[in-house]
Amino acid sequence: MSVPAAVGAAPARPQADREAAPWRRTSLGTVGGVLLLGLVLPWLLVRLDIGNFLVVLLILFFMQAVVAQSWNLIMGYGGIYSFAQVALFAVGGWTTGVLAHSLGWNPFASILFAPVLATAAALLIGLPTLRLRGTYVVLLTLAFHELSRVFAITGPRFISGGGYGLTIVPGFPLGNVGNDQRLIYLYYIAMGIFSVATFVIWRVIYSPLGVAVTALRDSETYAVSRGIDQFRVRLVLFAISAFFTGLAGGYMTHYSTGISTSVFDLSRLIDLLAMIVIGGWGTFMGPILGAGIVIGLDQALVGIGDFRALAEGVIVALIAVFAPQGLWPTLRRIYDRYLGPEPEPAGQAEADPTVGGE
Amino acid sequence: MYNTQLVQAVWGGILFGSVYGLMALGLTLVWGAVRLLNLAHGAIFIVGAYTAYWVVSTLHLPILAALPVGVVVAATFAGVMHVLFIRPVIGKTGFDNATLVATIGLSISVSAAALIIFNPEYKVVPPVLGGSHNMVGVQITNQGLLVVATSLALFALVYLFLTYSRQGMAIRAVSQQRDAASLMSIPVVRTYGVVIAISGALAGLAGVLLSPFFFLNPSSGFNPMIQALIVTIFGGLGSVRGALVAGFVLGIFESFVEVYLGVAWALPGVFLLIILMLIVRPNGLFGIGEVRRL
Amino acid sequence: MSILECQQVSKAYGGLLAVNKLSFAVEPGEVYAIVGPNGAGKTSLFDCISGVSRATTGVIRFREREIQALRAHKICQLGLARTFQTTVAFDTQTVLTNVLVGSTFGLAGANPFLSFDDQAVEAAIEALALCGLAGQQRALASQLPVLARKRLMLATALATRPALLMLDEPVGGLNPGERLQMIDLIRDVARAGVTVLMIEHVMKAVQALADRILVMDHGQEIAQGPPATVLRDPRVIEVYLGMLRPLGPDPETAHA
Amino acid sequence: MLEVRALHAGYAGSEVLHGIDLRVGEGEGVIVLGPNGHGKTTLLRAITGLLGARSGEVLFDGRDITRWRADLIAAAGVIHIPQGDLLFPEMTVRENLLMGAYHGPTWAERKVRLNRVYELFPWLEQRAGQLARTLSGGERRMLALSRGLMARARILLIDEPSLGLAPLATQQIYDSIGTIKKSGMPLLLADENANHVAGLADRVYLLETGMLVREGPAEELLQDTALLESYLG
Repeated sequence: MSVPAAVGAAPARPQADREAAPWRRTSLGTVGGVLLLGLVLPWLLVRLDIGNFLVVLLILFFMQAVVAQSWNLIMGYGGIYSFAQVALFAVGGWTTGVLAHSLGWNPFASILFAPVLATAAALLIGLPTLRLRGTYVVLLTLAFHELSRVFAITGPRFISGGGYGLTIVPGFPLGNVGNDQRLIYLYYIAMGIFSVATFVIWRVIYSPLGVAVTALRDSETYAVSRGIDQFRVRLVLFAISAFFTGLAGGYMTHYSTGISTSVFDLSRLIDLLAMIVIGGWGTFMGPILGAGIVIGLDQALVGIGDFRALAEGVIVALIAVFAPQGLWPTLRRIYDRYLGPEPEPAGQAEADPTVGGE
Repeated sequence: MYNTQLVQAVWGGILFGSVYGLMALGLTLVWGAVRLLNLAHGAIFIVGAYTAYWVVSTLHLPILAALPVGVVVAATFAGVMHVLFIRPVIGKTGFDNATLVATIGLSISVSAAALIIFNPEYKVVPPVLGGSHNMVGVQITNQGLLVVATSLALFALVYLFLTYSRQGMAIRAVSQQRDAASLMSIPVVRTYGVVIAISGALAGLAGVLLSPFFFLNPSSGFNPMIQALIVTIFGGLGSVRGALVAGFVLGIFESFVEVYLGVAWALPGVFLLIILMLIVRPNGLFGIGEVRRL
Repeated sequence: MSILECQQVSKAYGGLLAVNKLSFAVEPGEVYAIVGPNGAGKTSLFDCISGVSRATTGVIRFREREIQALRAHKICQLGLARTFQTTVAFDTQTVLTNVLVGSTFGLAGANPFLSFDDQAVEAAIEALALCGLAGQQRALASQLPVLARKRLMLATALATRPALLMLDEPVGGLNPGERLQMIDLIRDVARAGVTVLMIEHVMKAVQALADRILVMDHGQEIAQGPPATVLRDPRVIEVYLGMLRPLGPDPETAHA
Repeated sequence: MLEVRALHAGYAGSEVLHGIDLRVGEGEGVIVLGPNGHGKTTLLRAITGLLGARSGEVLFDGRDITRWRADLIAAAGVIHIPQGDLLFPEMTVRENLLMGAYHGPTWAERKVRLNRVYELFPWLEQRAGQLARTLSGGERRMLALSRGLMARARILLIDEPSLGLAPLATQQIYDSIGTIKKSGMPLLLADENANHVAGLADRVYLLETGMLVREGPAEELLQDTALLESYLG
């Protein structure tokens, strides 16, 4: 029983306003260009004397960005305060670590199980979380974080490796190639994971699923009464976020041939949080930008040692309070308003003449 | 032999219960009044503890002098946190998000600062009361008795303060109807500051009293924070009575698990309990959901 | 056969019975209004029917199917859409995206996850045009004035192609001019064949639109029937209309 | 006593008050009449600081209180009985009343003021230990009114005293406002309902879509039923 438009002839048939639509068309040129640059970059960098160091930094950037994006999907877009991200990263890491180390599997095979188990774990803690609100979710997910940490430290020998984590995990078998060559292969694997994750997350955000997620965040009762099944939508979101976080965990275990229980430390949590908060809470580019800025900052501030965590904590606190949309969007808004070019004519927010006198 | 285990479990339960209660009281007060989840509560705990340690070790003053200093410094830290990070977002839409992230950031900075100033080794904070008694093979320390007494006394004090004093009633009024409180000439923002400072003092006191029980290090604020969070939510957000009862329920549960199942299972046991509780009764013992007031 | 039927529906909050054994039925195509003083249980009834909360007792049948136990999103997909007393919107989203939520998720069997299908966009544009918002698609919902937000909420409901539209105080908080526009809009929707179930206590709007009226107080029915007879019922006048009678000699309508 | 000059106020996105000029003299009872949703509540909330004024001035005893914080305005004696009572639900009747006398100097004499309110409304004393949320609509409105009287009010602003009340409770409320008026307390009453306010008002303002359209002595305006009929809908 649709609502025929027989009601008063609407003048010309109004069209969907591209600008207002929740779907985005990106120019293939830019994406292609970036990919190309990514592919070529390691070959150039390796030539420089500090090149290897830069490639290592880029690998770190790729993995941190994947985890930050996945967490932002849940917290920024979904409005669900989950602190389980680091634990899911660890689940992925331990899964592939144990399979490769204790059962002797080929890392390329075992890594596939990392995201699977991480997703399973996420659905396990996701189910109870869906019935809870705000504060309780913080507690439940922090409890999961603590449980995983305690299990990793005091668990059975082949898991805990004596309390400090798995120390001798086989790296990716890339054949006997020179050091630079090996690094470049590792770089490509990391870039591959990053690109797939970024594409999937981009596709999710600008799709009905993404719209449903933000609708639930803005007003759950209203969203549910317009046909959105909150459990299904949020579970899918949890699964996608955990999948890539687990994958990144798996990769890092083989990249650094081991995973230590220090992964559970609070400083890891603050790094990720800083990336999202600095880059822009609940935006697509935010966590990626944030990852770059935070890693850059880490390197620049490495000289001041422990002061880095002190500075980072205060910076994150200040940004969260005084620039809630994130440092980057705020800077850009200041730039647009004061220094930027004349803004294009205001959107048609004023009354629509065809409607008849307001 | 049999009843030594039982006595150990019961005494452990009472002691843990008081410890958890003491930690959760401040957190419950702030949630009830300001609807703020103060994840920096654990950090303020070690601010109090390290201050007391510094007074004793550097100024060579007795712990009895260090106790009040620790409490005051912790309360001041909480006050400054209120002015810089809480007040600017009161009443704003992004309040929950901003304060959650800000308090986490601060707790990281505090443990980093402790690392820099006091380096990572474990520090020993002397107990206020030395000595202990032996009952059926179970060692009951005077400090333990002091903690139990202080915890119960503070709960009573806070309850009386909230129920009968002018400032206490004002805090409850603000937590229930902010606009109406302003119309009664109650300065809402300053009342928030008072509550946060009081909760800071409570956390500081807990820090000084409880440090002798475990070794003080820069990250020893995290566990009490988690325990306080569990007790607060288990007791029903914002319910002072709930926090007291929940503290003892969880304390006794953990103590019995520890005595009969082994220490390794204590913490996981508590977490499993809380996860089950959140699923079955998400609003806690006394809570009626997120809306619970003092 | 009636499109919506409530039998002995009750809703209790703690000890208080917000809705007390209420029975009524709405016929297809009619405009059925529920009136009553504040706190009479009208919104609680709406919450039970729309699945936002669960009825304590009683049966609710929508197009011969029992819905009192279904979740809200299921009920919406069956063709029952509601608006809310407080004008709510997805504030961080554009007007077009707000309506797309209704047109994409509001239909049974709609489980679009990765792409918006053309029908959904078409239905959204249609609903926007009907509610006069076609020109403001780009505006963010949070920037709209009160009347536009009410229209937007109506548009997202219409976008789900409902058979029954439930309106919770559609003209509340509007000035007389805006009120007339909203009444016309509701009349257009009703004329397009959508059954309307409305809560309202602005008598002008009720008299202008309602085919039948149910008067409620303290969760119970006081009177039911066409406006002409109900407004003369002495019980109704005593409980409800008494408060709103303007000063001086009673105008002839309120007299028995 | 209280003067409002060219007051503009509103909420995000939409302005509700488009320039209001109004005054309340010593011991005067003033009524602002207007249908639901035209800015009556916005007007009172702007005067008592719950809502920031966009432009214009609010003067009390000659002092410009436009930018003052709500609690400071209340401390100066501008006492506002808000729409929908806004009681403290989990606090007892007695505690709600005591909060009315929170302001420093008043708190000292709270016992005296409490007894005076108990004399005015004896049933309050019997219900002293009951939680506010358990009261009925009329009782809640009476408690809100009495809570306002606990303060050292120099002017009382009362928002829609009869909203959503059964006729019996409505009559009681207006009778008690009448006794307050007789005690010489200046009043600014915002109401939708014209037929109870006859005895209370010296002057009446008619408010429509955020603008004052008529002002005049109560006797003259309140008799003009045709005007009120078309106006109040």
